[in-house]
Amino acid sequence: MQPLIDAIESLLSSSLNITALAVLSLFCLLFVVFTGRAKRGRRFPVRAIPAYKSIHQLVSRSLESGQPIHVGMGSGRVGTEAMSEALMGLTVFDYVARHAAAYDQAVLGTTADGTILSAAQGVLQRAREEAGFAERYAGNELRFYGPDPLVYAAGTAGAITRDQHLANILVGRFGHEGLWIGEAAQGQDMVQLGGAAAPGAIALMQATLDECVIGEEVFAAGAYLHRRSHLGSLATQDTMRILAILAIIASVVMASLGYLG
Amino acid sequence: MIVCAACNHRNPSDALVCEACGGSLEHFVYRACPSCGALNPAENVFCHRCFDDLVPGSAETIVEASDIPVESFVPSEPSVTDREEAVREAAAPPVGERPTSDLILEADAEVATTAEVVSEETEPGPLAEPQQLVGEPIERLEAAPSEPEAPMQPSELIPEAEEDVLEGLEGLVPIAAAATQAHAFALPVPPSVSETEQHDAELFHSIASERGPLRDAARVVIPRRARLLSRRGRALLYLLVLLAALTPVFTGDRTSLLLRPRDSVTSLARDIQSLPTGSAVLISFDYGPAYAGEVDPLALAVGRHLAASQVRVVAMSTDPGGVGLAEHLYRTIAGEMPDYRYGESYAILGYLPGPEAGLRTLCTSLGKAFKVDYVQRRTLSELPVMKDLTSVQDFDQVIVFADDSRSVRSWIEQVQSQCNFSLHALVTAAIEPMLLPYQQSGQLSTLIAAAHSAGEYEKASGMEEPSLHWTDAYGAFCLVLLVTAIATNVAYLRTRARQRSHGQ
Amino acid sequence: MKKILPMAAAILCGLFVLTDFFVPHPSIGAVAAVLVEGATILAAFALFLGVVNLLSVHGRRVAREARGRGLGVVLIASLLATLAIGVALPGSAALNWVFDYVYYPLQATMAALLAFFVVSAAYRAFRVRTAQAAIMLVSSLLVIATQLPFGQAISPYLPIARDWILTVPVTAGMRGIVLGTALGTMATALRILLTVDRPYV
Amino acid sequence: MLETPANLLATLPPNTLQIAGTWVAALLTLATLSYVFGGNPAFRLAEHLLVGIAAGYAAALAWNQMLWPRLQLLVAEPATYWYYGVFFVLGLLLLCRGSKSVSVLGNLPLGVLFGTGAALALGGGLTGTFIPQIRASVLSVNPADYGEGSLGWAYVIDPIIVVAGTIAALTAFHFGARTDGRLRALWRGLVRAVGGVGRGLITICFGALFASAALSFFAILNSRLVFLLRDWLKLLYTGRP
Repeated sequence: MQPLIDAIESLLSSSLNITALAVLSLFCLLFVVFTGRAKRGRRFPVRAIPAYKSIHQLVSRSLESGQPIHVGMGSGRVGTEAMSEALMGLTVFDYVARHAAAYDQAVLGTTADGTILSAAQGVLQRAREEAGFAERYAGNELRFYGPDPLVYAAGTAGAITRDQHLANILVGRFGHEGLWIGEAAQGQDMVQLGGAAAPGAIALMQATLDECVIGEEVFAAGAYLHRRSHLGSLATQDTMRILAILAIIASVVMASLGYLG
Repeated sequence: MIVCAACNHRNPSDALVCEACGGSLEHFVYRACPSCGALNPAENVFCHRCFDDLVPGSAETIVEASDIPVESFVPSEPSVTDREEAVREAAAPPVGERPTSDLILEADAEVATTAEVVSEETEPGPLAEPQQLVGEPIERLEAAPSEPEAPMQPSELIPEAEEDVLEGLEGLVPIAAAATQAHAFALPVPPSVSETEQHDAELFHSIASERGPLRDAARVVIPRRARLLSRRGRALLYLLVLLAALTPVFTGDRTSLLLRPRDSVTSLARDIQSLPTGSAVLISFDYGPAYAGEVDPLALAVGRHLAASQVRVVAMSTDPGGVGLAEHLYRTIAGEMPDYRYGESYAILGYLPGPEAGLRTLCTSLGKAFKVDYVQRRTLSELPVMKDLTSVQDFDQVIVFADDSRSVRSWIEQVQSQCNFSLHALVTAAIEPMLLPYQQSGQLSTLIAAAHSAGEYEKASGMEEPSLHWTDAYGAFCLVLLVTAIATNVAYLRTRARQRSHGQ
Repeated sequence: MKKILPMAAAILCGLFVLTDFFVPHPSIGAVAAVLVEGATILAAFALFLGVVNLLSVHGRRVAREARGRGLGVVLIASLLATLAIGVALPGSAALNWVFDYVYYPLQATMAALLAFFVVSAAYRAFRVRTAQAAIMLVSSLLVIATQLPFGQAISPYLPIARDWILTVPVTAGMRGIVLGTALGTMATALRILLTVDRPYV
Repeated sequence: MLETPANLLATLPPNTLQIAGTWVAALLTLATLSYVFGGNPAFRLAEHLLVGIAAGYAAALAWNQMLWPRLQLLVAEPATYWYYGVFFVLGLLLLCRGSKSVSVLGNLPLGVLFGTGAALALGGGLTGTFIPQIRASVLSVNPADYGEGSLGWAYVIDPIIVVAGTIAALTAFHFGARTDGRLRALWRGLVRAVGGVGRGLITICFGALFASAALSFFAILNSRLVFLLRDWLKLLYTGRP
């Protein structure tokens, strides 16, 4: 009993903890409600994001023309905070790989981190097995270049320019290597799409890629591609966004009137 | 058998909702072959692997139907109530459980072009009707309102007039069709067809069976910026950059005399100056060799200043290449100052993998994060420099050199938020603006962009080295960017003028 | 079992580490610290998986393809040599030599190429076709001009202008992006913790 | 085994290694820079060398810093450090991903990694970014707080831009696009208008970031040229590093 009381005491000792816990509970609650609704098929229209639409089209075109698509998953590492961005690269790869597998076609995935590599290997192997071509799963469709971002850029740019690829999709944790890959592949006849969460990376990537997803839009990859259950989290984000804005406005008014410190 | 995209559970052919995870099955559906288990795209009726029927009975019907396609292709547009009934007939899911597909649909009225509405929301009019062969498109069916009194948005059901025939085909490229396909296999009774509709259907059939144009259709919709820069233009730009970088060789770097330290640089130099002898500073070299060219000169200037002030320095890195850089840097400093000895005045703990995860351990214990030091491979307690230093709180200042804003953010989020200390971030110019919010909110004590600050720091700390700072080159580079901006817009205006004159 | 075990592991690990953020209790902290340290151990193992991948991809290239065989050999040889020196003689002069004279210059020059790439990207981005491109052009040129090392000598207002741009409009824009990204990160993490998303099974 | 060549190297005349190193570094720098004139064999050699060395170096570092010390601890005091054993087993399971038949064993360590990472991302994002950044954007917009009379009005412009700009930029990411019903359409229009302003601010931000990044890259290019022009040319002319 005593440890529990200690724990509660230490929890209550910091105002940041309490605020954070309250925000987290609200977030969880909204998340569960909205995800449940999304799964039950509740309508939630979302604005169009051109890059994701292009991914749909590119996949179709790749199946037609037989040219593989390259998905660069960047240098995020699972097991750290960068997991969220890395996971979005993995989700896009999952989408591309499943379609490629169902039509028994090639795909190329690159990453600068071993943990993402091992997750992607599982994704690709599952996709190939379920499509009935387990024997086609070969290790060289997923490549590791790294772990340094620029090493990744040099290796990836080399790999995608050596063979004819239809498109170059860069989603995940990227830094300046996004510019490196984008510009190095500029001479090739390749559609280049991508996105990252870090503002410094997108500022450069949107200058070099044909289309770009920005910041929070990266985390919507699943919802816009094939994970419809992710729509619930988009609704949660929207609600939390409105609440955050209201909180800012209310606190600013109070601060201006002299009620806050 | 239909396979759930989310959890890979295999559901019966008529399921609308996954039995395992409850997720909707309407999109991205594959059929598993009952004989060999292979996954097939939803519109397949044979397994692509063993040629077995995927949907018992339906295959024959469909093969026959495609021989006499036209009638069955084109039912007249059923009214809303017709559709609603069709939904019940075809799917008959339990009330309340029925997934409405438009949950997924995007309907940004302004951004969504006709093509988007077509691909995402509704079928492209008569052209798509052959899908009736294998069942009513679920999108269409379920676009019907669940409550009868809710008015139907016309745009959701009846597509706007197509301008380009090919545009409507977008949804028919195999995978898109897979996404919009129904899994209920009740063949609707073909209603009577008008002649125009029949003609449309024939036209569709001829287009759809032709492979080439489809590819072109796909090509049209994928945006691709034109290549603006020719090989020669690119080479010219690159040459300009190279010349800009070499300017100081020709000009003698005159502008470096004008260098004046900024306030942030002066305040850091003052902070370090005021540290008493024997106090300790933790330096994290969170940058790789790639950005060393920019950060190293500043790190060297700060390192020399710390050494001259007789402050104990403990170095570490969350970047695999950073340890080597720290080692190189301190070899240089130790070479300049004979009294500056490893283990007594400074130590390099090594590389801490997994930035966030590893950094959190610093709050509790340095010894836990680093079992042995990098250079002599002794446990930390054996090093004299580590006396009384067990966790990150024991240091007077923490300086982070970084080339990635996220590593500084990790320091703030994982370490500083847990245990309070003053944190100085000396970073590449590229990431400085991204960290400004943290400086504004007081989480960072100092924030300095490295690019050309080394010279400023040397001036501020009074330890000037006679080195070339290449300030002229920066001015030339600024000019190159300006020239680029002018050149691209002149080229743009010329192309536009040419296009206009062609148009006239 | 194949699915349940990894899922249970994910939820359990996540719960301990998350609780540690809010409840600074020593016993929870200890468990969380072990998990967090364990994650770095696993990441180290994953790195070896990456090395195996690199060796197999390029080994196959050497064995089967005529094109680029020599380059594949160079890659494999340099990898194995560095690994051998690094493992057998950590912190040795030989390893330092490889770092100082091969790894460092290669990496740094790869990064230096970005200076060229950024200008050719600017050629595309600075073309004023839309209002956005115009805004981008103006703010880029303003910041770069005000950031010059001798800016203060040209006019004392240049650094002030730079500070204003970076602390007012840029901070506002950046804070918006950072807050949005935090929302996205949190939602993504919740999807894992509540097993809506299971990329590991 | 590797000790012998290391001893051999030590017997060479002083500076030999440094001179050879400077030459190697200069040639590799030139080979990499040659990419400016298009892809060529020298660059491809440099690229492959870099990929190999980077992986080897990182793997060696991971072994020396992460795995070997912990393995020693585990062997020395298994009772205290038993949990390292657990993670070593999990790590070996992760390596199973390399083989097709036992690949499924890798799911368990990945579950641990995803769970831990998710918690770190959630906790860090909330307590490190979300709440502090919201708190930081709470600024008074009362001119009286910034000075007397018109001075206050002049100084209050900045916090107003920051607060309104933050809200606008955050709105720019709004996903919902419901347009059914008049009220919803109105709301959508509002979100769109505010979001448009936010996009403008984000673009300003991108412009500034682009410029600072350009400056950063240019500094790196300068440092390479300094190396070539100072260290290498000096060696070339004087024969001494």
